Amino acid sequence: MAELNIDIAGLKLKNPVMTASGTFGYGAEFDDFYDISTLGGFVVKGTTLHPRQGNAYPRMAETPSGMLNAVGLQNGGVKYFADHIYPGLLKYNTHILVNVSGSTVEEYIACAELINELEHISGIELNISCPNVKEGGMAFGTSCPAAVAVVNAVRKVYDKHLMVKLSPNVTDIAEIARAVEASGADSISLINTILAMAIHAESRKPVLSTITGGLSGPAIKPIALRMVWQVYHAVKVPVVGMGGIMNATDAIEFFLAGSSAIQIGTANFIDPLVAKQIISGIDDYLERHKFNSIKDLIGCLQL
Amino acid sequence: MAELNIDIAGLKLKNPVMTASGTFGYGAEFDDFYDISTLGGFVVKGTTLHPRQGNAYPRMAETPSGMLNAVGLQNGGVKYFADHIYPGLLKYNTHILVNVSGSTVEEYIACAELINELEHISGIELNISCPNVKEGGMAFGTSCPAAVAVVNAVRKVYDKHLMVKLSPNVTDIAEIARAVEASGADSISLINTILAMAIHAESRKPVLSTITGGLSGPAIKPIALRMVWQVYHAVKVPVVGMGGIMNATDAIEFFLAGSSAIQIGTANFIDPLVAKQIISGIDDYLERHKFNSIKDLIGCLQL
Amino acid sequence: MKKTVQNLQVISNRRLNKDHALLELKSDVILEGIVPGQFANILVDKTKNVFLRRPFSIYQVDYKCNTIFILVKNIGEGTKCLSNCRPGEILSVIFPLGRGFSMPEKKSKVLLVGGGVGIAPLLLLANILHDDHHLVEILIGARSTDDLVELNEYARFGTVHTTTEDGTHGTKGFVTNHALFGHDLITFDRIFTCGPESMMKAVARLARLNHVACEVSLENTMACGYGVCLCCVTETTKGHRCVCTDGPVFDIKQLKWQN
Amino acid sequence: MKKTVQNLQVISNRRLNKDHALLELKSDVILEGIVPGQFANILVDKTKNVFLRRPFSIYQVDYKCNTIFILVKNIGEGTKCLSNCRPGEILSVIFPLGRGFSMPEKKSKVLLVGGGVGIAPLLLLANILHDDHHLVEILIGARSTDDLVELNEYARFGTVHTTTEDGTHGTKGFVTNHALFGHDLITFDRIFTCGPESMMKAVARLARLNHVACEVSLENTMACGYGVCLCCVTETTKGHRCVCTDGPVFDIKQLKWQN
Ligand SMILES: Cc1cc2nc3c(=O)[nH]c(=O)nc-3n(C[C@H](O)[C@H](O)[C@H](O)COP(=O)(O)OP(=O)(O)OC[C@H]3O[C@@H](n4cnc5c(N)ncnc54)[C@H](O)[C@@H]3O)c2cc1C
Ligand SMILES: Cc1cc2nc3c(=O)[nH]c(=O)nc-3n(C[C@H](O)[C@H](O)[C@H](O)COP(=O)(O)OP(=O)(O)OC[C@H]3O[C@@H](n4cnc5c(N)ncnc54)[C@H](O)[C@@H]3O)c2cc1C
Ligand SMILES: Cc1cc2nc3c(=O)[nH]c(=O)nc-3n(C[C@H](O)[C@H](O)[C@H](O)COP(=O)(O)O)c2cc1C
Ligand SMILES: Cc1cc2nc3c(=O)[nH]c(=O)nc-3n(C[C@H](O)[C@H](O)[C@H](O)COP(=O)(O)O)c2cc1C
Ligand code: FES
Ligand code: FES
Repeated sequence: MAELNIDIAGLKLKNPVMTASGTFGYGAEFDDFYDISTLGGFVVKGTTLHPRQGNAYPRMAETPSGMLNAVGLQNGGVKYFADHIYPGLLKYNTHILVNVSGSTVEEYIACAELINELEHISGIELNISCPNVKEGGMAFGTSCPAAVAVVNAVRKVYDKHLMVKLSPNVTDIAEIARAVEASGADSISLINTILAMAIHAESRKPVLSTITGGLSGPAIKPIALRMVWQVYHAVKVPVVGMGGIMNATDAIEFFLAGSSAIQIGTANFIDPLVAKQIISGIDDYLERHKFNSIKDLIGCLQL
Repeated sequence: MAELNIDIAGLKLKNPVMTASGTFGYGAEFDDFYDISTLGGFVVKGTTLHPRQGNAYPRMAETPSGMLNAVGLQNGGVKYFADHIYPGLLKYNTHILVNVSGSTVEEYIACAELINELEHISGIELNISCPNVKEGGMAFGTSCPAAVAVVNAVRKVYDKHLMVKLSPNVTDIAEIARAVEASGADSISLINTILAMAIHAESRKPVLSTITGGLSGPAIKPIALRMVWQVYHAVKVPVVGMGGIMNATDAIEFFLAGSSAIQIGTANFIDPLVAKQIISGIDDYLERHKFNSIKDLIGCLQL
Repeated sequence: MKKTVQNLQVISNRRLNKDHALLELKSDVILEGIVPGQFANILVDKTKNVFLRRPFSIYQVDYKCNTIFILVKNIGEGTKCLSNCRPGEILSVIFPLGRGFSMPEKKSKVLLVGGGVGIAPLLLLANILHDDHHLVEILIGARSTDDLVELNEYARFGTVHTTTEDGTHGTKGFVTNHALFGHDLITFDRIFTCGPESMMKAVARLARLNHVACEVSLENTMACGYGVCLCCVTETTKGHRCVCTDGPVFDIKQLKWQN
Repeated sequence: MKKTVQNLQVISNRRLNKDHALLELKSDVILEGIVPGQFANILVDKTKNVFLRRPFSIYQVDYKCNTIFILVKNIGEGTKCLSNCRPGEILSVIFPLGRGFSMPEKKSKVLLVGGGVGIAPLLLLANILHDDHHLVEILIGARSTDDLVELNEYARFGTVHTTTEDGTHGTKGFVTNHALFGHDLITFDRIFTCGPESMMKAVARLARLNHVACEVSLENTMACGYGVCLCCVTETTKGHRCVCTDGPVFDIKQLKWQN
């Protein structure tokens, strides 16, 4: 066994494999499949101050090596989360982050304040990149001043790990990353889904009720890798990479590009056991290539 | 037979199917396969003022439902094109556009001036979006002032059809499209490849000699469709859509999103006959759905 | 039974007619207590054009041979690929998923109404209801006689009635045109139905009018099949609910089907 | 022969050893004049993980049966998928592609040197050289005796010599350790070689030292295979040239291999 543990700006993960918000429910859905306490951590669903019904059906479209979603942050609101979901999370012995979204800076603040009270939650993943809500969401992640405003504000009220999740729908991801770092992010995760669209030729209608949605899955992996690489070279805080990771080989690519940890998203839908398999696949790779620790891979792309 | 002809701001195509720059050589490579005069048109390789050797090998990486390329505009220069390639193009009875790139506005101008002399060339596709050259290229397509400068300058010296090809690597594609339209573009084509990266996990090296390259193929289709849809609603000039079109169904989706014509790129590599098959597939669709003309589809997505 | 991801071996693949195939898949894990109406989410890996798994009802279970059966109607790339799979091939299957039909507590007279490939979840249901000594009537609707498959199987567990749109088998018309939907409908304690949405809505409407309890099994596009993506929602009286976990079987009282 | 896109039927698929398979593919179009060293670009559609076609040398042609043969070494997803294809399956193949080996004009003594699956283009070459009455010596290098396939086929067209790295067959070592590369090398008029780049470079170096003409068949990653993508370039004395159209066979004088 190589050393898989990694310290992400104080967040001590037993291994660098997390699962991504919106693709892992609240964890309990996996109890039948495996013990998710074996994960480095997981990020629960996008949570907002107020409950949200999400968008109308259809919310999903299959695309070549990927999918679009337009879930639109369906969730019971942060209060419901704290009262009804949080108690069930106490049994998991791993780091749990809450993915937080909002339409206004005030909503982000109020949501973060409540989560600050929840002892067993290790951090917030600040979602400034959701393409599936009309107001706010992605808008915060596509302009530096807006990103700075929301990260600054949440940093003031939130004491624990603050991971900020970037939107890929930008001209210059490095610029946003630097702005977010300067505003107090402990780490940066990327990428969220890419704004995209599917059309049903026979009916001549958009497949999604919202016309556009967010693209995820292997199709976006090369774009995600490029952005992780750019951000890794732009900031000093740890980078958590994701986008189309389906297996351990993909994961290794993200470490080499500069990720200190990774998140598995869409792949969970195709194989609920994938995160567990990726952990052991990473270990195999390290053994086979005679590395002592995952740290030996991070950003170690040979040019 | 439904009516397939379409007028793109004066460019009268016998059908809306063109092939994309960099994926169709100079046309002659297809002579063994089919009579390419049956195409609505084709765009020859990226051409620059001076000859270019292109980037070092490896220039290609396969990715999920797509590929990266980093060819880097290998070409003999516009003078070589005019003297040695152009004569061979005279035999084709279809619209031929030359894709023009440059590192400075002056290079674009000089290149366009020379092409303006070539009678059998129907237009220029101005490439302000190539991610594979160090200087210029994509930089012109990712900022409005730069795009305006180059389009304005070329418009002054070029009399025939000026199609401007946009980069998808931007926060707001509609904004760039409007700027390009205002600067005198006759039509807008999109999307060029998306900046991306591939890593070989076993060797821990980038797959491409240039580290990053341009992603094309079905993987990017949902992103391309979204951008075509956005640009169609932002400008009045005709839009020529491309990005991952593999078959007639994909093509129909692009018409519905607002393309007046389409270009086939990467699909040519997988099936050299694909453009021909897409033309007949579009015809079949129109017949089956009882449309008289391709014009009945353009932008007709039902919301 | 707990939901699991298993590699099942294709034991046989029987072509029933031009577009239906019946797969028998063997498990290495002891199968137990699969509820009729539950489904399996199958990975289709022998084609470029399918990315997500495809959901299929569990058609029948052979606890002795430890196999499950899947009835596949070929309508697109994924179903085509599955209906061409060969004995010996391995399929990755997540099952059993979802909430199935609820079993009547007292001895009941029940009507099962299936349309098209919507008959799939009704065989196991008929089987279990029959074994539990309920009185089972089965009504199967199709476009034409060529589209009717496996009627003999259903007949083992109850009386089978049919309707076809072209009148080539049974009553001509839709299922709701069948005499069973006449004034005797009230003699049924419960209706279970699965098929095209328009059919299920028509059945639900008549059930409601006649105050007969009714459960419907919904179809939907799914990304995960086990409740984590929230893509498969349907509008219920309690807001958006996932078809894959809160369903696919819903009591019509839970749904917002008003007419 | 003009290059064409054809649907070829798999006539047979013979497993030669654990990682080599030999496919026979039948064409409906009359095959003519395929040059040794030319290749075919094959679509692999029964897997999600392959997007582009895969290039393979044309191993042998049976003009009577109108079939071509492809020798496949299983090294990744695409080759694995192809080496599992079954008789009756249809493969989309673009062929013949590229520039093959050049035939000596006068009666010559030639040496064919193949390493690993690099032997593939050399069988048809040996066949034609033999039919043209040239004197053919064939040297095949492999890691171990288990990796040697089809030696009898080659023996039909010339004298076969072998080297293995572990000494389990023929001379122990690399091809360039074989006695053929001793002082008699100058008796050859020409060397044709295909295999791993390091092997070809070693062969080319000795050919150059001994002033023996030498042609090498290069491998390369290709997107199109017929000259339109410019992805497959190699550095030549005239700058970047496409391996798929200017090659895959190059005279070593064209290449920038200096030592
Ligand atoms: C719980 C459940 C149980 C099921 N049980 C069974 C079963 O037992 N047997 C069975 O055969 N099937 C069953 N199905 C249906 C089955 O899952 C689908 O037929 C299958 O997923 C289709 O996959 P495909 O790849 O073949 O088709 P696809 O290629 O994915 O699509 C099929 C067709 O749908 C059309 N389509 C796609 N998107 C849209 C859109 N937005 N609007 C309109 N049309 C669209 C396409 O044009 C295409 O013709 C069940 C479904 C569910 C949810
Ligand atoms: C002209 C020509 C003729 C050929 N003839 C034959 C023939 O007759 N028979 C034959 O069997 N093969 C032949 N080949 C080779 C054959 O094309 C390849 O083996 C095949 O394309 C591999 O496809 P795959 O999907 O199986 O492997 P892939 O999965 O694509 O890759 C195979 C391996 O290469 C490694 N790899 C990929 N990219 C890189 C990189 N950047 N750096 C280092 N390693 C990398 C991967 O790790 C993987 O293990 C020929 C090739 C050419 C160009
Ligand atoms: C169905 C679905 C729902 C998602 N919901 C959220 C969310 O609530 N918050 C968020 O930050 N990201 C959300 N994402 C984005 C993922 O967390 C991840 O960033 C993205 O899918 C890319 O990774 P992948 O390709 O591995 O899926 C969602 C993705 C999917 C597919
Ligand atoms: C190998 C390759 C070379 C390309 N060269 C050019 C080029 O010279 N100029 C240009 O504008 N676009 C170039 N492109 C981009 C294509 O024209 C097209 O915009 C892009 O590939 C998206 O379409 P597709 O997904 O159908 O390939 C190239 C693409 C590929 C794959
Ligand atoms: S399909 Fe994912 S929640 Fe139902
Ligand atoms: S592979 Fe495309 S030019 Fe050679």
